[in-house]
Amino acid sequence: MSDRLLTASAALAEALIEEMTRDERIFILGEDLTAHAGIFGQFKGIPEKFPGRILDTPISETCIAGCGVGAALTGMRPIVDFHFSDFVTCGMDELCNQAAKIRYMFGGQVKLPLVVWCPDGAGLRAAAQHSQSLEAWFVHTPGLKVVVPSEAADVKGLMKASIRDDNPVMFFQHKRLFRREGPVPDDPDFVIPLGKAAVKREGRDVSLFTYGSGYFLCQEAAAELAREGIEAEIVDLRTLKPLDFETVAASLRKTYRAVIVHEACLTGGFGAELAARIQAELFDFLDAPVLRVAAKDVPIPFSPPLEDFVLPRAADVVAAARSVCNR
Amino acid sequence: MSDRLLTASAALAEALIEEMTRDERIFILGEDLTAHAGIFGQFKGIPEKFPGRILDTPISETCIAGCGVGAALTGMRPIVDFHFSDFVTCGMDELCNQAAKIRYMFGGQVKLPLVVWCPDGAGLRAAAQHSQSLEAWFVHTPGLKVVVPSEAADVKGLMKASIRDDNPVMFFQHKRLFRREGPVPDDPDFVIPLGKAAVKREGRDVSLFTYGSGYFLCQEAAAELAREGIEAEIVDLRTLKPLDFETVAASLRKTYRAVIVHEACLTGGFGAELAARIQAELFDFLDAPVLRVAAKDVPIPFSPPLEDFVLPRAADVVAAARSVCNR
Amino acid sequence: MAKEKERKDDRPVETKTWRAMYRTMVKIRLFETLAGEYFAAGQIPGFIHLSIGQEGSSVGVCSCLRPDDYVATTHRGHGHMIAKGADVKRMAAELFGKATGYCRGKGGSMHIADFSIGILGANGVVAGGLPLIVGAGLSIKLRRTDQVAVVFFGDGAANRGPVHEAMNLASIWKLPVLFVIENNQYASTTPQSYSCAIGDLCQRAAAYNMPGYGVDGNDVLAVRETAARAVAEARAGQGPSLIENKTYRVRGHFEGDPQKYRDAAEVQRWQAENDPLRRFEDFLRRRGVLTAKKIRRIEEEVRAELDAAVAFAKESPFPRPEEALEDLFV
Amino acid sequence: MAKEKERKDDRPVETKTWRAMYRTMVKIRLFETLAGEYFAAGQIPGFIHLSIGQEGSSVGVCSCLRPDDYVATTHRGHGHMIAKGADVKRMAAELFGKATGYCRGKGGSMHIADFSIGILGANGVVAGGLPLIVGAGLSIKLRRTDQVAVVFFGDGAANRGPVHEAMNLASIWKLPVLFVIENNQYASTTPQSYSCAIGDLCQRAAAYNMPGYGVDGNDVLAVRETAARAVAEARAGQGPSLIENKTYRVRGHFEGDPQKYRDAAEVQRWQAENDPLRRFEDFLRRRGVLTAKKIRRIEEEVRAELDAAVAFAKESPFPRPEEALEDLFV
Ligand SMILES: Cc1ncc(C[n+]2csc(CCOP(=O)(O)OP(=O)(O)O)c2C)c(N)n1
Ligand SMILES: Cc1ncc(C[n+]2csc(CCOP(=O)(O)OP(=O)(O)O)c2C)c(N)n1
Ligand SMILES: [Mg+2]
Ligand SMILES: [Mg+2]
Repeated sequence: MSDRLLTASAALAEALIEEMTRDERIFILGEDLTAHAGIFGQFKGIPEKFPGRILDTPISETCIAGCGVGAALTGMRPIVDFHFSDFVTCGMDELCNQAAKIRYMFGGQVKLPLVVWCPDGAGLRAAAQHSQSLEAWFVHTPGLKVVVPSEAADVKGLMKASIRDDNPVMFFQHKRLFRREGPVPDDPDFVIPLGKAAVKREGRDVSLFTYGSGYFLCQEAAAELAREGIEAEIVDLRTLKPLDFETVAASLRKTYRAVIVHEACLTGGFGAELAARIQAELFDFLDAPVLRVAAKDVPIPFSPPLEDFVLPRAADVVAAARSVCNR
Repeated sequence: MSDRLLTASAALAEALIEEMTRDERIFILGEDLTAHAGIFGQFKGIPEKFPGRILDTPISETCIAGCGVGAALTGMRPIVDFHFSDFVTCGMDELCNQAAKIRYMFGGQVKLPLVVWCPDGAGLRAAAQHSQSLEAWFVHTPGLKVVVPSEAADVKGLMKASIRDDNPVMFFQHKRLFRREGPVPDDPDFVIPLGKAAVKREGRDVSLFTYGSGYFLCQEAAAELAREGIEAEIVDLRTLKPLDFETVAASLRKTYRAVIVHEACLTGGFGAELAARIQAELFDFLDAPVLRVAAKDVPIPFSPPLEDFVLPRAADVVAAARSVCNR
Repeated sequence: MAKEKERKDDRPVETKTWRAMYRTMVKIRLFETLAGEYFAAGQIPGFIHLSIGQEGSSVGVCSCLRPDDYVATTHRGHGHMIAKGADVKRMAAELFGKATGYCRGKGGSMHIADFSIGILGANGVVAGGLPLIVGAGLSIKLRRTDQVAVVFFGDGAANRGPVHEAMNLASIWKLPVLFVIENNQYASTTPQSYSCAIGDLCQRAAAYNMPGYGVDGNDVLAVRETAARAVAEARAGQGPSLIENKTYRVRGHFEGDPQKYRDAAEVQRWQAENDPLRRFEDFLRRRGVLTAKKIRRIEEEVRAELDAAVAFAKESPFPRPEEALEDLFV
Repeated sequence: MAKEKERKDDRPVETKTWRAMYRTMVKIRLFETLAGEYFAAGQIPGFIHLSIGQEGSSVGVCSCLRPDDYVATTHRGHGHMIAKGADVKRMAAELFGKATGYCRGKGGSMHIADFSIGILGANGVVAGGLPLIVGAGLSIKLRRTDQVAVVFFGDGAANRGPVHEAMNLASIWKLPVLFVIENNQYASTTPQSYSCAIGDLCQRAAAYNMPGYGVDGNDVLAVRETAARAVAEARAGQGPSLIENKTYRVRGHFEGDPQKYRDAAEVQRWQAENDPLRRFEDFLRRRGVLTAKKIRRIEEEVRAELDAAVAFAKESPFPRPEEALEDLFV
C-alpha cells in the first residue's frame, strides 16, 4: 500500500469517515459544522455522507462538552468539536471535573469513549483569545489522554486511535497546519497507537523532543544544524499522556543532550514536565541541561511583529541545540 | 511589636478587615458568605463589620468571577470567594481568557485589581470534586499571579499584598490548614511582598522547595532528616508567579541538591516547572537530580486508605531527600 | 396535613404501586436517618447531604421510570438512588468507604452511581448533571429507543449557566429529558427567594418552549402524576419538560450545618404539617390501602434490610491502598 | 422602507441629536466598508467581523448614554465603539496592527477598548461581556453613582450559560444594566430560528423578572426610544432590562465567509428594504431635518475623517517586537 499526499485537514476527514463507516455509534457534535463542513472545512464530505451524525449546536460549549460526556456514558462514541481550543475554558468543568473523573470516582463502572477535538495554536493574527495552546492544563488532569499530532499521517493515525479508545481523549490540532500536506498511508487499518512517540529524524548529537507545530520548527532547525555539523535527532512525542518515555530515554541515552520545543508558553508548559522527568530519570546521561524552546510568557498579541516575536522560531531551536552541544 | 498565635483562618480575616478598613473599594463576593461568615467561617467578623461589602450570590461561578473582573475594571477592588477551588472550572473563561488577558490585550489601558480566593487541597475525605490543588493551570496562564501561603503569617501578609496589587491574583489556601495556628506579627503594616520566597529552615545538605500544605510535610521531614544527620533547608516559595528564583538559586548553590514538594498531582504540576528551571539554570551546581514529591496521578479518592495513599507524605520527602543526599 | 384533605380522592387505586412507593419512601427516610447517625458517630468519612423530607420528589418521579431509563442526580442523591432501585448494601458500603461499595470506596456519598440501572451518578458539582443528561437524551434519540433521561437538581443549581444551555438544547432537539428541580427552599445557607429573580422556577420553562409544572413536591402522588405525563410525552418524542417539586430540606445543608440562616420553628412547622411520608401514609390509610399493622410490617422489613446493609458496610474491608491506582483508564 | 411609513411621525423633533446620530451611522457604515476593503486588500491582519446593517442598534442605544456609562461589546464591535464616541484614528490603527492603535497593536479588531469613554472592551469570547457588565453594574451600585452599564451580544450568544447567570444576578440586585441582544438572524452559519427554542429572545426577560423589549433594530429611533426608557429606569435604580434589536447581518460572519448557509437574495432583500441607514435618512428628509445637500456634506466630512484615520493607520509604525513583553502587569 502506498502513501498519498494529503493535507492535515483531509487526513482528519478521512480518519473520521473511515471510523464513522465502521462504527455507527460515532457522531460529531459542535457549532457550525454542517454548512461549511466545520469552520475550517475540516469535516469535508461528512455532512453529506453522514446526515444526522454531524450535529450543529447552539453556542453552548458547556453543554456541548457535557453532552459528549453523557452520550459517551450511554452507549455512543461522540466526537466534540470545540471550535477553537481557547473555549475549552467554557467546558472546563465538563472536561476536567466530569469526563476526567467519572470512570475513576465511580470505581470503574463505566467507560467514556469521548474525543474532544480542539483546533489550537497561533500564527494567524487571531490574538489572545483565539491562539492558545492549552494542552498542559489537561496533562495535569488525571483521567484525560492528550494527543497533539504534527504531520498529516499522525493526524489520521492518532485520530483513529483516539476514536477507538474507551477513554476521554483531548485531541489538539494546529489551525495553521490544516493545509499542510504530508504522505498518508493508503491503508484503512493504519492506526497510530496512543502513547507511542516517533523518531522522525535520527541524529547522534542532540535530541529534539517536540510535538504539534513544534515538529516543523525542529525539522527546519535540524536542517540548519546539519549544515553546522550537528546531527539532531527529532522525537515527535505525538501523545503527551500517556507519554512514551521509553523512546525519549532511548534517544537521550544516545545523544546525552536534549532540547524540548513547543508552541505553548514556557512557564508551566509540557516542556517543564518532560525536562523534569528527563533530568530526574536520566541524570547521569545528561551532558548539558535540558533546554526548552517555547512561546514567551504573555498572551498572544495581534500585530504581526509582536506575534512573531512571542512565538518560538526555528532559530531559537538552533540556538538552544547549539548551546547544549557546545557545552 | 510582638507575634500572636492565630489560626490561618483568623489571619485571613484579620488581613481582610485591616484592608477593608483602609480602602473602601474592597468588597467580597461569593456564595454563602454572610450566614456563617463563609462556609469555613473564614470571614469571621466581616459580615457584621462591613455590611453591604460582603455579598452573597446565587450559585453562579461564571458570573461571580466575571463580576469580579467587571468591578475591578470600573474602580473597585473585589475579592471573589470561589467556595472550593475545584469550581474554578466554572469560571475558567473569566479567569483565564478575561482577567488574565484584559490588561495585555488592551495595551495596558487599565488595571485589574482582583483577588480570587480559592480554598483548595485534600485530606478531608471530600473526594474527587472537592479536593484538588489546581495552581499549575494558572501558573501556565500569563497575566495571573499565583499565591499559595502555608503558615498563618504568610496568609495574612500575602493576602494584604494581594489585595494591594493592581493585577489579578489567584490565592490558594488549604482547607485542612484553616485551623492550624501560627505566630502572626501584631503590626498592621505587616505585608509580605508577592514574589518573595522565605528560607524557613536553614540547612546545608539538601534544599526542600515547597509551598502551601507541602511546607508542613517538609517541616516534619526536616526534623526526621536531622535525626539522621541530614540538614535540610526549607524554602517556602509562597508565590509561584512571580517566582523568587533568586532565593531558590541561592539555596541550591549552597546545598547542591533539591527536592520539590507539593500536594498537587505530579505530572504537569508546579514542581515540573521548578525542576526544569533549576536543572537548566543551575546545571553545574546539581550533585543529584531534582526530585519531586507530589500526589499520585489520579483524582483524589474518597476512602481514607485510598486518599492517604494518593497524597504525598513526610516519609516520601524524607526518602527523596535521603536519596539525593546519598547519591 | 391540611393539604391532603383538599385533594379529591378520585384517583384509581393502584394498590401495588402505592405500596411499593410507600415502602421506598420509608426506605429512603430510614437510610438517611441511619446515615446521619453513623456520620455523627464518626463512622462515615467526609461530608454527607441528606434528603429527608424530599422523598415525595424522588419516589414520585422514579415511580414512573423503567430500569433502562437514565437518572443523573446530585450531592443530595441517596433518595434518587434508592428510588431508582439501587442496592442499599452497596450504597451503605460506599458511604463507609469500603471496597464493597458501589465505587469501591472511590466515590463516597457525593459520587455514587449504578450504571447497571441507569444511574449516571451523583455529582459534586452543582448542576453538573444537566449537560450530561442532555447527552443521554441525545444518545437515546440517536439510538432510537424510547428511554427517557431525568436530571434532578436544586433551586440553587437552577441559577447556574449550564441549566440554560441544557434546557435550550434539549428543547430545540426535542430530547426525551425531564428536568426536575427540587426546590427545597435553600441552597446551602441561601434562601431561594433571594437567589432567584422569579418566584416559580417552573416559569422558566417558557423561555425554552417546554411545559413547566409547579408541583407540591411533598405530595408524592401529585409528583407521580406530573412526572408520568412528562415521561409519556418524552417517550412519545414530544420533547423535554421542566418539573419543579416544591419541597423542604428538613436537615441542614450537610450534616453538622449550624443552620444560622433559619429558625428551628420553620423546620418544625414543615415537619409537623408537611412531611411527605406522613402525608402519603395518611392517604393510604384513608384509602384503605394500608393498615397500621401493614405499615408496621413494612417498617420492620425495611429496618431489617437496612440493618443488614449497615452490617454489610461495617464488616466489609476497606480497599487496599494500592487500589487507588486502579480504575482511571479502561 | 414600508415599515417607516406605518410609523406616525409624531415624535418631537430632536434635530441636533438626530443629525448627530445620522452622522454616526454614516461613520460606522463607512468605517466598516473601508475595513472590509483594506482587509480584502490584505492590509488588515487576522480576521474581522463587520456590523454593516446593524447601525440602528449601536447608534440607537449609545445615543442614550453618557461618556461615563459603560459598554461591553463583542467580536462585532466597531459600531458600538464609534457610537460610544471612540476615536476612529486609533481604531483604524489598531485594526492595522499599529503602535498608535488603541491597544498598541496587541488587540486588533476583536479586542479593542477605550476605557477613557467607558468601553470595557470588545470580546473574542461570545457572551464574554455579560459577566463583566454585571460587575460594572455592581460597581456602579456600590459606588452609588447613576451610571449605567450596557452589554451588547448576539442571538447566538444568547444561548450561552453566562447569559442566564448574568441576567439573574443583575435582576436580584437590581443593577443598572441593559442587556442588548442584536438579533441579526445568524450566529456564524447557524440561523437563529434553529439555535433557540423560542422565537423572541426578549421573552426570556420574564425568566428574570425584568422588562423585555422586542424592537425593530433597523429603526434607529425605535431603538433609541426603548433604550432611553431602559436607561432612565436603570439610572433611577429600577434595575435591568433586556432589549432585543431585531436586525440583519448584511455581510458574512467574518470577511471572507463563503456564506453557504443563506441565499444572496435574502441579503439583497434586507439591504434593499430594510437598511437602517437609508430608513433613517428617508425619515430625516421627510421630516425636513436633512436635505440632500446636507447629507452629501455629512458624507464628505465623514469620508474625510475616515480617510485621515486610514492614512494615520497606514503611516503609523508597527510596534517594536519587544513591546510584546510590555503591558502584562501593572
Ligand atoms: C458549581 C458548584 N458551586 C458550589 C458548590 C457548593 N455547593 C454544594 S451544594 C450547594 C447548594 C446547592 O443548593 P441546591 O441546588 O438548592 O441543592 P440542595 O442542596 O438544596 O439540595 C452548594 C453551593 C458546588 N458543589 N458546586
Ligand atoms: C464561547 C465562544 N464560542 C464560539 C465562538 C466562535 N464564534 C465567534 S462569533 C460566533 C457567532 C456569534 O453569533 P452571535 O452571538 O449571533 O453574534 P454575531 O456574530 O451574529 O454578531 C461564534 C460561534 C466564540 N468566539 N466564543
Ligand atoms: Mg435547594
Ligand atoms: Mg447573530
